[in-house]
Amino acid sequence: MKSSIKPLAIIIISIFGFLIIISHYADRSKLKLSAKEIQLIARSTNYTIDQKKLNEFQNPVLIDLREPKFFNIDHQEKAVNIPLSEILNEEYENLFASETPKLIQAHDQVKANEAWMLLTQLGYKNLYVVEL
Amino acid sequence: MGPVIPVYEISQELNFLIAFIIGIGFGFALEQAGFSSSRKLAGMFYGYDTTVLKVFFTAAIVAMIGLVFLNYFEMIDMGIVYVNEYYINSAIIGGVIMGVGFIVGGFCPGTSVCAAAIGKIDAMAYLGGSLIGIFLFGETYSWWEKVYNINYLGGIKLSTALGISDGLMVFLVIAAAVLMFWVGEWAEKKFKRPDISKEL
Amino acid sequence: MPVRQAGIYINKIMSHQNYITGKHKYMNPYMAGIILGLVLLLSFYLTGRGLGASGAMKSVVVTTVNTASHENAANSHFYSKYISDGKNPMNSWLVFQVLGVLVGGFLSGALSGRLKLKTEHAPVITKKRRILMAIAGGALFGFGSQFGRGCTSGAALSGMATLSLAGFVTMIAIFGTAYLVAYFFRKNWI
Amino acid sequence: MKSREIFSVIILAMGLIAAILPGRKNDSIQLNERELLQEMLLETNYISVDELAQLLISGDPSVQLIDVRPISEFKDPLPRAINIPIDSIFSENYAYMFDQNIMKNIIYGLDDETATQVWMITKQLGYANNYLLKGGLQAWKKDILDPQYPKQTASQDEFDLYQKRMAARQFFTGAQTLPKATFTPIAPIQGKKKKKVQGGCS
Repeated sequence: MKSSIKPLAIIIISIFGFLIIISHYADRSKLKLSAKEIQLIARSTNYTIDQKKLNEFQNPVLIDLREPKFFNIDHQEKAVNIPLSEILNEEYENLFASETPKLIQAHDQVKANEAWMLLTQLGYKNLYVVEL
Repeated sequence: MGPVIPVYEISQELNFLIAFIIGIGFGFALEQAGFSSSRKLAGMFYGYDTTVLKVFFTAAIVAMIGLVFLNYFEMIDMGIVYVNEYYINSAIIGGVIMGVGFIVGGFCPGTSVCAAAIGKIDAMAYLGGSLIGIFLFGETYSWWEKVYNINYLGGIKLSTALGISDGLMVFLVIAAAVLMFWVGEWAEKKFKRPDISKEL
Repeated sequence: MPVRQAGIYINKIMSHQNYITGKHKYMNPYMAGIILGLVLLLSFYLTGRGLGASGAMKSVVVTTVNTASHENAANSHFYSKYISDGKNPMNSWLVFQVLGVLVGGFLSGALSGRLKLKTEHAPVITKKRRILMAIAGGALFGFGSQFGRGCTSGAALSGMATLSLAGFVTMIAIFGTAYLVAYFFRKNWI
Repeated sequence: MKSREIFSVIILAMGLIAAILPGRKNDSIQLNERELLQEMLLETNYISVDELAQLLISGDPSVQLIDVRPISEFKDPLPRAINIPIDSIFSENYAYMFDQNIMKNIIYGLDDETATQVWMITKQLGYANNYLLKGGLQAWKKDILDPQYPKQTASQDEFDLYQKRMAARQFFTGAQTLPKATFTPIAPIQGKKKKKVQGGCS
């Protein structure tokens, strides 16, 4: 009996292992906060700041989430252009992870707020949304 | 992320096909373990054969550990996995009746299906009997309805009830099971019945 | 009796022939337990629910009652749960799973040479008594499984795997009672 | 060693690892960050006040407006809106409102901030049929209830839009002059929880 069991066990285990590996790589989420945690944080922090108070920050980075074509027509001095569709790109990771205050600006408030939520859930700190 | 079928909303037909395949695995494992023999099953209560104890607890432990690890590696959403709902009275009364049924009939529904598949006539009788039992319950349901539905605690976990983590609970269950395996093997020697064991 | 002759014929060709080893020994219980555990885990991973058996039998009963008298079934609080909005109770996950158990058990029996029509009982009791006891036990277990919302596989095994309190309680109730009353039924088994 | 002893040692070791592993919180997050970003970029997830006015005028019964302002600030809601304050979106009474597949939920607040938070949370939990009203109640008041007459130099489109907004304004302000007592938010419909698994022997 033993001889027939070994291949069977190997088949079952390998099918299972295959499933595990597939799902492991398919959707591993980098979101660090749960839905309830982000709700709490979003409620308790006041992340929206007025245009006039921009000067209160020391060496802020102004991040403009609009598409490049709008950015090129007109943008604020020293602003960095990171289109919303590219904010998860690796090249910006260092920027978001740095300690400097990061001020987010977008075409409309909805997009800026969403970007704040997403970046906060990824564990980045010192993010603010500029009120238009 | 698992569980695959509810999360990815897989079609009914594929769901049933998977049910069938899982059932084949279930039946195969039960039969190979010897659960198709009523005297082997009953042996557990007289100590001469503790296969049931070993298989039952090994299976539960493997699944338990597997679920803890799957959960840890974020491969399964334990919020979706079904946790049996606990109605204090009905679980205990039902369990007691099932216990008597187990020792009288020598099977439980799953093993009787498996035994009937290999031609055990007593298992077929048992299957017929359980249909009668379910019918009786259905017909007299109005008598039990109140007892059946009181003291509802919801899908509560033992670890939650004791206030410890799932992992620690799994460890405690394993420790208890290892102890039981040891007792089981000791009992098999003490209450040895070579005449029965040879027949099975 | 033709049935009896057919049975003898089947026994003649199927018994004492293991197509793998020529023996009919059971698997090592721990190994079988691991396989059963993996099947259970696979079931949780794929469907989010454990295994079960009595639910399929309930589907059979509900279907029978419904066919015999739809009105009766629709009025009963118990049956109406399973036939509301034109649902077919046979179209359930557990029914297909139990069909799989039949096939799986048969395959395993065939591979290990255990296909044989027989009634198992202790030498001191008669075959008729064993069959009657099996029916009585089945009826008790069927009744209890509905009362306790699941049998050994659905409530105790799957319930224990998810660490559910109901699973542990049901398991202790089943095996505890069985141990307590085992003495009175020892003649049936040893 | 006997096989049972080896087996016991192995399962005990596994159990020990399981006991030491930190338990993961069950947050039920369904989407990963890339999928979430995709949803954010999808324009069909948003609805403008003009589109909302159209929907309400056409009387689409599947539209469910959800006002996420705190109870203390809940006044002058949009027609047929129900109030689910952001702090109680996870409570038993309201959670199922977001996770259902019957109604089209349109989430709004006074401005974009709170509504966006709620919408992001429902999205990452994998709930379908939740939409965000752009601009919130402020935009609604400004554009629909008090539309500005366009400048003389404006294009034809802007005049058309103004026409439409004036028509909508008539519709909504006319409805609002009815006695207040007739306003009753519709009772929440129990949505089907699609992800709950049936189990055991039932």
